[in-house]
Amino acid sequence: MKLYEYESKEIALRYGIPVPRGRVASSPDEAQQVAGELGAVVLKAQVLVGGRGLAGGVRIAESPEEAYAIARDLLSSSIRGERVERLLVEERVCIGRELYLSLTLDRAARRLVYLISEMGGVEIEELARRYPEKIHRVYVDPVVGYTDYMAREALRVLNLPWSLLPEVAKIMGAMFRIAMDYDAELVEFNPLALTCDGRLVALDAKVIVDDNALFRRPELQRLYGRDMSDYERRARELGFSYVELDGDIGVICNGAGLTMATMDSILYFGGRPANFLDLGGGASSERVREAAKLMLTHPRVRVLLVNIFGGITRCDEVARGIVEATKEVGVSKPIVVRMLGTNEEEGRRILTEYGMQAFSEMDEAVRRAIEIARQISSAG
Amino acid sequence: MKLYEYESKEIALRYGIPVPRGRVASSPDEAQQVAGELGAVVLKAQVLVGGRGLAGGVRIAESPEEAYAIARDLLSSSIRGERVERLLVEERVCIGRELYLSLTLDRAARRLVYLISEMGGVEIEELARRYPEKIHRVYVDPVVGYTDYMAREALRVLNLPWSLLPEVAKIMGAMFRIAMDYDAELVEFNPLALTCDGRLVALDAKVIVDDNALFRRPELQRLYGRDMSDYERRARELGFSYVELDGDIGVICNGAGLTMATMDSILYFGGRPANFLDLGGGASSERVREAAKLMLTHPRVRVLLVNIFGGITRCDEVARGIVEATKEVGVSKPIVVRMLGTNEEEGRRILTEYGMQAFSEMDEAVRRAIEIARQISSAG
Amino acid sequence: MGILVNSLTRVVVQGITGREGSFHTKLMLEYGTRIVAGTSPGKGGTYVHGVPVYNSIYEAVGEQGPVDASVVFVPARFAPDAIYEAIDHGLRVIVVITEGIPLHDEVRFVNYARSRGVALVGPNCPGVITVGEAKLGIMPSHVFRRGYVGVVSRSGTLTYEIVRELTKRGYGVSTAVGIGGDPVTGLDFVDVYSMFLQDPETRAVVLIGEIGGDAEERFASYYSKLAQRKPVVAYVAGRTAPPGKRMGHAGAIISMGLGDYSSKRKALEGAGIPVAETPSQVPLLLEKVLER
Amino acid sequence: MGILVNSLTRVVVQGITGREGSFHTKLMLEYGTRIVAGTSPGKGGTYVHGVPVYNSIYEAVGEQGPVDASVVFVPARFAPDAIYEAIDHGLRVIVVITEGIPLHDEVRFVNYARSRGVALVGPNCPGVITVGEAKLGIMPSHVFRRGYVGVVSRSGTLTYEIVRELTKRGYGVSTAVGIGGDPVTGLDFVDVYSMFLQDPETRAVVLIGEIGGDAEERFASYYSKLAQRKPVVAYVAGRTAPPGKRMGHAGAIISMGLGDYSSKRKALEGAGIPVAETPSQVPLLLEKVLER
Repeated sequence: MKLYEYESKEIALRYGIPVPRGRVASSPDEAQQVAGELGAVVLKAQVLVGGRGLAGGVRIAESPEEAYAIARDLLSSSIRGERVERLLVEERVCIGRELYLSLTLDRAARRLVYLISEMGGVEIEELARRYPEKIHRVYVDPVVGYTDYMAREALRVLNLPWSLLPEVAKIMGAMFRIAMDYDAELVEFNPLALTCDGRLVALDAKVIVDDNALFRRPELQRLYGRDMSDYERRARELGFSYVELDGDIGVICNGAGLTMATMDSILYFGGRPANFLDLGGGASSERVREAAKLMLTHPRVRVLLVNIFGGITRCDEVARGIVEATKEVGVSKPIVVRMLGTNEEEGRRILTEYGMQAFSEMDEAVRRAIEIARQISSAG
Repeated sequence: MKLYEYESKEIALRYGIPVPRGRVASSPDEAQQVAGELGAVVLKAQVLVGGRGLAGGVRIAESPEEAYAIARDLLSSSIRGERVERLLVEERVCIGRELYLSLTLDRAARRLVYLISEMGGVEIEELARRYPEKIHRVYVDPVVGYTDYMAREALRVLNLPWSLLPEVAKIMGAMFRIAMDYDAELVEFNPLALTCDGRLVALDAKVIVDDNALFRRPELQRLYGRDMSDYERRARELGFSYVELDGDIGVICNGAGLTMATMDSILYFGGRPANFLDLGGGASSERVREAAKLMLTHPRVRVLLVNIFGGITRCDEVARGIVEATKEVGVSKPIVVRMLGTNEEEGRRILTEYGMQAFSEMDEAVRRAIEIARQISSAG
Repeated sequence: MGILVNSLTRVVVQGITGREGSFHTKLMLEYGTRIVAGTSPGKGGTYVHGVPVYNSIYEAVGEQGPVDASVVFVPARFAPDAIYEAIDHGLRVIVVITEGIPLHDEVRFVNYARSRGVALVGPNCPGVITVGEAKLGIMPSHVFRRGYVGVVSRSGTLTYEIVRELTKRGYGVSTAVGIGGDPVTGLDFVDVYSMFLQDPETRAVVLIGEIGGDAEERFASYYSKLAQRKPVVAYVAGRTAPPGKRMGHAGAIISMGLGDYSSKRKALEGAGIPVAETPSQVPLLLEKVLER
Repeated sequence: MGILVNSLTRVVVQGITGREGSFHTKLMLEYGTRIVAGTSPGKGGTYVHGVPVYNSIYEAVGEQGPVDASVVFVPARFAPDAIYEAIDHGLRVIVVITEGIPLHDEVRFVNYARSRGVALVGPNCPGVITVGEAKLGIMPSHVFRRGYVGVVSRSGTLTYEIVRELTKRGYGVSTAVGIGGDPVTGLDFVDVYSMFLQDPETRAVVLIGEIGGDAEERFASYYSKLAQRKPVVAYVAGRTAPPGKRMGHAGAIISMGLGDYSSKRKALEGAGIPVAETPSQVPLLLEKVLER
């Protein structure tokens, strides 16, 4: 779960990492007031999507009045589909150089790693693609944690004067503690500015918290889901893994890999999946029903493809759930079912009784769903 | 550095480990007062030497008056050479069983280890010698630290009811944290009592702090040296490793191994060393002088044997130090010198000038020192 | 042969009294897995499908003698403790079915296991099956026939799907290993493949990857440098996954510019490993590489 | 041959600008040790006896190319950081001269080094010398002559004393390793002896132990089970040490009923290893075991 910039900066500040002075504003009036206190300010839309800067979400105001006007603008806008509900209004900082510093997981090394670069201000994705050799990596063993040589190394990589060693050490040590204390999988300062007067200030901050660890971070748990779309949230509330896509074939499967493979097969055979929905293992008919209802009522879904490889999941439960969903929703949309494995016979019987059929082979089911989607599309 | 029982119990209590109610008393009046509050009490002499119980340092008082009398007794006594200056006066606890639980270093495993035994109340040295199979070991990795299966295992070994699992987990977890927070090399509860009413209470507690870590534990650093004899303290203050023995041949060497080997050779050839004094590496003439003065003024020393293998340590500095010491003290006691290595020639010259000689071979020097000690002994 | 587990492997089920643990213990027993004990703190003294339950591995080993392997069904917040318990008691293979364990916990116990030479499979995995001998996990055994294809996968049901395609075409499996869907896993593709290299029975390997991380790329790089190889056919799921979204598995996410489908496919094909477009293509590609 | 270090070993001195570091760098250079760089945070850009100084190993390696080994003279409170730096930069041999490092720090970095296959010598040790080739540490080189005796010791000056006795009797040394006087050390007697077993030049080993712990007992137990051996002669210091007192070295203490002289002597002699009564007896015993 991503935290907002202002939340990430609150954490950073608590750990002694310098950030620009500033406050959150939810209205133009508030923004004007903060600007009145701070002088020339930067107004930053608080959104979780990336590429905020390019989308005009970061603006400079020279006066409180200008701050008011910009805030009114931003607070009524959306950035890449995300409504702007808060601004972070901060003092302007005179920037000497923009650096990059983050702590994240390196999967290959099975350890945390500090990513360090002189080329801050660019998104790490772009940096990694265009100048991979400009990113220096310092691995952190879980036994050892942060230790001071790492700061000395960062100092060299960042080409900073020796006098800033204590500051770099403080920041890097704090990043490790934040990662541990908040179960963060990313702690990123980009840019970390070297100011004109030679100080280090975290101009932007991003903390991503491990969803799996929310059970032991109750203060974060209650934030979970706030960045999701309606359908995502409803699916998550029902306990499904769900991701929204832009096609027209609704997908319900069991198992993440099979769900992706089903989506990929749809694409391969010429169709477009509307979503990723993984029932998980051993779903009851009630859960299948809820999943099916969700998809059948989804505006973009033209046809629903259910692909079940029964193991823990029982085909009869799946069939029952589908039937119940169609009854409750009214059979508005066609459903293609493929099922296999545990209690397959009983599942087929239930479907047949209701006038539906089930495929055995995944490819056939996928092709059939695409065919139906095409027919509806050309008909409509 | 060993902490007193009452200090160890203060720490234990701070970490939620149950100990008997009680207070420290430095006078019979105080002891009587505490007994008045607690009823029947146990009075325990606060000393750092072992075997306190057998030496009569733990006594029971049924009434405040009896507590007064016993306290007067104990506070005017010494236990194994250590003056009793404080008593711990505690409520009497009805003991069901006496258990043993400690956390210490296992050198072979290079890890900490919980030692767990049903046979508490016996010193661990005796337990290890007589019933090694009655001591169960649970190793603690520095990455992992305490984790709950250890408590489940201890519960089984200690034959405790399942209902005490949370309590055992709390105690064992706290022991690990104490070891980390205080740089303790031993945290021991012996006995850990299972009371008649089924609770666990640490009847005795012992914490030994790592001397090497005192630099980062200032609150403990100032306690350092309080359990040393006068000569030990003076030697330590001068920066020497020093241990008091009971023979008559004073020993000054450089290097712990060589010092022990010199002592051992004295024993092998029929003499008795008075002490272990390691100058450390690269001692200046001033330091050698101070060491020599210390030994020459020691009442039990009849002859001083200086054995130097010069490497970082320079023989000329050693020779100069010896000469200066004899001048300052007055040549009251004979000195046998063996020196070898760096600046050996110059060292010999200095000694010869002063009418002293130096051996090259350790065995010869040791034999000579023993011979002199015998002569003095039979003369005296 | 096969790898990791066989009919002689003495197994303890950690978390045997839970819903999943109990259900799959029954299926594992039916498959012939030699389950000698289960653990469940506080439930010691009971039985699950005839398997004696203990409060700790220490007790289990004391009563039943040494065990070689464990399957962990313990809920996420207690799983690390169970895993340390298994490692510290000298078990050589630990299969962690549990899903949803916090990342930093995983980093710690995975490193701990590896530094002690323990084969930790998972977490968040369907387990290991050496066909006809032993099953440690939750794979539906009916799709498997014994044969000479080794399977290593980051996924569960997708593995069954592909194995079924193999079976349909007459290919059997020696051992199938689900390495798990989390960003950090104990064994990875390289570890498991190098075990298959040592297994005389295994003649080819099917690798089932998915988006997220660079495990497939690392395997491709390792494979391309091998002097002695057994042929590999791959399938990678997630071609249609958008960046920045977790596709069910904690590890299936394209992040910080790493882990998308095309990078994996390019790396694998660059190393001479054919990549199937659909699960049903896997046996066809396998046929081709075996003909060479 | 010899073990651990030789004339080709590229060495960095950590803490080169301190009094000890600087002094011994001079002596090590005079001995022919290939010191390519030193480190001392904040002193980068200077030189010590002609050796370039850097702020970090990262810089040193960047300017001077890879290094194989380090000698650590860094004060106790900063030594763990220096050791992690050396381990994380892939150095294979790390010799820690520093005395007085807290125990729990040692436990952590010693385990870390071992889990990564790094040969950590010490802490609190005189170092390693492969006679005539390289010296990493503070041993007075003049007492050493090259020969076929391997030396492994928990002590410093006592080692020089015994080596001098060997030299007097015509015995030379291949490599001498001071494993250190702390309760926890990186390499132990078994590790070093097993290296000597692999070294064709070494024909016999002198083991110098002392009271405290059970390193000598463990070595005896290991040695008694070996099929192929090279003869060993031992000396153990501390016969006259009272229980519960630290004899200079943090590790030289008889505690919790463990580590006294008689236990060690009994174990060594029980394994067929003669134990000298005085340093001067060591070459005499060596003569006997070599005659066999």
